[in-house]
Amino acid sequence: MYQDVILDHYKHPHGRGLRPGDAEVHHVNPTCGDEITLRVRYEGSRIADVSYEGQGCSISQASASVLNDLLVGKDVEEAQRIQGTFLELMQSKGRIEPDDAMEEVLEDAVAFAGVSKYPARVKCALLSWMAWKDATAQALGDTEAPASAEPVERKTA
Amino acid sequence: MYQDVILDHYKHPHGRGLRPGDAEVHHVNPTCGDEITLRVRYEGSRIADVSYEGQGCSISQASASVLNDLLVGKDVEEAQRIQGTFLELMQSKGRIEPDDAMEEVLEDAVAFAGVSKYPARVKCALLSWMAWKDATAQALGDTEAPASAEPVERKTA
Amino acid sequence: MTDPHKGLTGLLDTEAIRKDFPILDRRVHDGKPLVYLDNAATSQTPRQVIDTLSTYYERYNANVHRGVHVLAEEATELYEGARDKVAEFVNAPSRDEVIFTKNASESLNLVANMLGWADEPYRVDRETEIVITEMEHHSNIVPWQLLAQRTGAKLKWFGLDPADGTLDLSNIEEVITEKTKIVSFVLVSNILGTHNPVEQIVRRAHEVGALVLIDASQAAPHMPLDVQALQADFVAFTGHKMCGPTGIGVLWGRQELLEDLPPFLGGGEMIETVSMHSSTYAPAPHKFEAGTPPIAQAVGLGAAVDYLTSIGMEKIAAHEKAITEYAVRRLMEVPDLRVIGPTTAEERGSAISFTLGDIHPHDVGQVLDEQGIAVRVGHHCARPVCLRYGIPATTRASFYLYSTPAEVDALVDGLEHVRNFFG
Amino acid sequence: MTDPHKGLTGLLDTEAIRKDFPILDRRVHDGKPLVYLDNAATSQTPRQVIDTLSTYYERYNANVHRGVHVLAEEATELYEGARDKVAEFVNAPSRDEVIFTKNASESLNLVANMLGWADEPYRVDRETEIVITEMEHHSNIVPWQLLAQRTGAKLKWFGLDPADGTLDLSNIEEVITEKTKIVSFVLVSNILGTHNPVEQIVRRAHEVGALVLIDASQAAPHMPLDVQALQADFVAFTGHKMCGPTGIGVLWGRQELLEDLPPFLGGGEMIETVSMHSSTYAPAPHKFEAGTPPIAQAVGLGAAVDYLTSIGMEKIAAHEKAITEYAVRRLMEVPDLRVIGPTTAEERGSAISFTLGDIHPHDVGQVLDEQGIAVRVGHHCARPVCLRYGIPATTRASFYLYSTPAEVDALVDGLEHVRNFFG
Ligand SMILES: Cc1ncc(COP(=O)(O)O)c(C=O)c1O
Ligand SMILES: Cc1ncc(COP(=O)(O)O)c(C=O)c1O
Repeated sequence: MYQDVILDHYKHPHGRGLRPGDAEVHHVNPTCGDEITLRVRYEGSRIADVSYEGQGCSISQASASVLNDLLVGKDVEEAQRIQGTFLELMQSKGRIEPDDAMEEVLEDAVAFAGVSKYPARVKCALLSWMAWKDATAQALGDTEAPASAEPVERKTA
Repeated sequence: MYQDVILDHYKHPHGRGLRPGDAEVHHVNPTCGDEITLRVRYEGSRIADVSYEGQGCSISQASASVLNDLLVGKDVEEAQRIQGTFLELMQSKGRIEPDDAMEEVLEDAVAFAGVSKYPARVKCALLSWMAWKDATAQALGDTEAPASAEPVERKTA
Repeated sequence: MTDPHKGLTGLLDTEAIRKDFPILDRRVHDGKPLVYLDNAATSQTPRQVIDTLSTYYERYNANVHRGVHVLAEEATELYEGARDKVAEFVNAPSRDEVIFTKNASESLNLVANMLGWADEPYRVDRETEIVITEMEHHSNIVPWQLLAQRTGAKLKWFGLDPADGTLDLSNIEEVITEKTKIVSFVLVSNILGTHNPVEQIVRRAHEVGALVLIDASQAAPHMPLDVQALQADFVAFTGHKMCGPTGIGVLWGRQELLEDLPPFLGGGEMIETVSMHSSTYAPAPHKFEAGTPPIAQAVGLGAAVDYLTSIGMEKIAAHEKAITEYAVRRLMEVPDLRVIGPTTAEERGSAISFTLGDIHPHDVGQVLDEQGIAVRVGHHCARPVCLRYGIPATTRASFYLYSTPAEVDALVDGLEHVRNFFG
Repeated sequence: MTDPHKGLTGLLDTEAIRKDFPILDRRVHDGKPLVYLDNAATSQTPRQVIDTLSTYYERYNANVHRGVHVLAEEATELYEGARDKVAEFVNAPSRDEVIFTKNASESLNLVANMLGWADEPYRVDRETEIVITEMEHHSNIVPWQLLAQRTGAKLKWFGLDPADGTLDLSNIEEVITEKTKIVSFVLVSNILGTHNPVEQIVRRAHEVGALVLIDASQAAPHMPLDVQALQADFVAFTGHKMCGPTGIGVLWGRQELLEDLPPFLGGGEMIETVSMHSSTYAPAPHKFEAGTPPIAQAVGLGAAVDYLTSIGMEKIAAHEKAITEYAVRRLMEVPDLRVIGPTTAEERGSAISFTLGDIHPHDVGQVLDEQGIAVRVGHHCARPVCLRYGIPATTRASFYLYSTPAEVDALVDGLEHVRNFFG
């Protein structure tokens, strides 16, 4: 399960650190204590930044790094499609062998296919993705209100 | 376990029926519903009568009949010794093979030796004996009060 | 000689089935073949289940959930796989609605306790009423008596008509009222064999907003069970009566309810996060499974469900119906024998209680046992039924998928012997 | 090369013992021998226990108590015989003080619930206090949180000194007061390994008239346990950690208390007489065993107790002490490894928690698993301990009578590999 790609992202995470955003969430995996604080910044419907801080296992940390790679710069609709595909892969219990089409969508994230065989670790891989989904709902829900210079800070435990 | 002696007592119980007494008790075996109402009448420390009514299995009914045979006419101390011996036999889990000495004390009651191998039935065999013990305690406790012509009626469930 | 079993249809191939049950080869009392007619108390265990248990301990044993090693993952998969099997067996809409307990009694107590600690609208308190019936097993009486005592709620019940062993529902509108929070009743009585009219009771209960708990302990082993068709809110049953191991029971409950209702036992596995100051709970079913669950026993129950399904619950029901019909008919021929409960094979389970003249059930059971015939005697944990019939106890013969007409004959012959013995 | 195991004394003949445990021959991940170091989660099951279970189902299976047929009598004798064995194993003054539950969690909840429903002087209510410790297993925290919430009682606890993993008892007089009704604490911690000072706590508790419940889940499997010497009022433990089956736990309680305290679960077996209006209860232990008990599992636990006794609890304790001493020493040599808990082998159990630099325990456990080494990672159902140490989780290796120094070596080598892998 520890593909080199995963270890690389773990050791050299992309986009780590908290930068200004439109919404912030804090997610915890209570069974193992993994934590992430994640902010999203939108420019219209385009993801301008996903920044994060957290602690946890290599899987949860690498997954956040991969997420940053994949989603920053994308339109929210496309990002949601990517998130959906990643979720499908992770819930496949090792039964999906990613094909070229999937690799096109998920890029480095296909390396997590092996993780889906380990039920105890799937939650780790999904932690940042669930946080991103939640932050996006908050950020885009808030665009109706006048845009504020300060990032909205919300916590979800 | 169904010795002829036991079946005889069951079919032709001795001393059955309620007659006047110094104390009356009602005992129930809650697990199988066996019931007995039993009266004792003392003349001084001598057991003048043990009378009873009840419903239950052959073992509990025969045991009451044997009790009546054995205890009526005896002094209370001797009766208690007999009761003690019977209790010992019934709690022996089939390990006591009654010898002549025991047979001298228990007479027909030695036929219950086989019952002691059946834990579920030991309580049946002891029902009347426990009722007698209880009634005796009441009757003799009451001798301090002026003797009354009416039997004392107490119920213990 | 005419074949007494002629005309019996729908019987299973018991010769083959009995080979799966090692205990049925046992001989008792100096070599008499065992005639096991105490299935309502507990069923026997097929080789398939015994082997599953052994294999579990020999190859997969580990504590479930959260482990990252192979054994823990395999044990978790087996345990959760058993949940899938049980969910399918009772046609549960979701596997998360299946809670493993230690027996049906725990399942029933679990509901009683959840309702005692629940918030509105489920809460049972001094303003509210609980409804049961007079033919319940003690395990569906005492938990409600305790709940009533402890909350001040009023305990009410449907009476029993001794004429035919059915519930008297004539006053259903007075028994189940706007105050009723829960109606808990047995699907098939373990003492009478009566199969109760679910639909009528459920309709009235839901009309007044009460929850319904069905005790299916004597149903799940013997007929297809469909919790959705029953329309109940909770269904309880027990593993050891359906070819499973001891130490495992099931509570099925509707998902929304399991989400809303508070936990019962606290401990490992049932939490989401714990601090010294407060804790939050895992989603159902885990919320109701505190501590290391009966893992091997759940896996064994899964194997039992596979076994029963491979034979077919419809076929098992048909087999038992044929045996029960035959048994009722033959028993009614025994002089002085009185069946306590319905005397038809329609709408009844395969447990048949009876009295035999004045002979006390203890004596009946003991003399049958001497002939190798195992029946149960007593009040069968349903003493109110005995009180209603004015009898101290009954003798009960109860059948299962491996029971044969020849065993019914052995019982009838045995009863003749009992009569002669005490005659 | 010098033998690294030289000087280890008191070791058992593990070569012989391991033959009793079929699972220890298992190979995982393409043929790697299993190194099972997750014994604090659950122990493995010897052939003797597995065979006892099979034999039970093949020859004796029946519902216990009140049956008049052979199987019912034999099953009852086996079940009650297991109670005798357990009573002797913990030196209980009376067999009637041994209650069979489904696991330690149920045992602990049972006490909490009894006290919640008890009359004076035992009753826990809003005027009273409950005392636990910060190193309890969730199963000895959540039941008391629930009881406190539901009764209004105040929950207090002894803190933990992270320096050496022991309880801070400096304020014992303020924590245990005249208001305290119950003090419940763990004898040996499952996460830290700490062996707690029973005498001091019991003395203070009894001084103020509080009851004492000891969670011996991690003690009963590993050392001679004498409930009389402990002087506690209740002692809880669990079968699956002591070579027994899953689905069985024990609560020992002092007879007078069991007589005085109210029942918890209601149902069959726990009653004396039932009418629709009210019921009376059987004497202990039956009062606390509602429904069909985990019969086969109790019998299996009896076989486990026989097995452990045949080896000798003193000897098992000595073996584990030697292994633990060696393991602590070897682990402390691993760079960046920090033992969470006592770092001596004196006064500690054989569960050793540690962190390894910044490497998350999930990763440690997973990479060890790939080498066939089964450890547990996480908060071990003792999250408050992790909070206190400011760590999300630990890796825990835990030993038993079949553990060998070579397995310790495998663990240490495995950890080296983990460090290189993530280094
Ligand atoms: C210290 C301690 N207490 C209680 C428990 C709970 O035991 P069980 O899960 O068998 O209920 C455990 C084990 O999980 C434990 O280690
Ligand atoms: C109708 C009914 N309900 C409940 C129970 C209780 O089941 P258990 O003893 O397995 O808890 C039984 C069996 O004893 C039963 O027959």
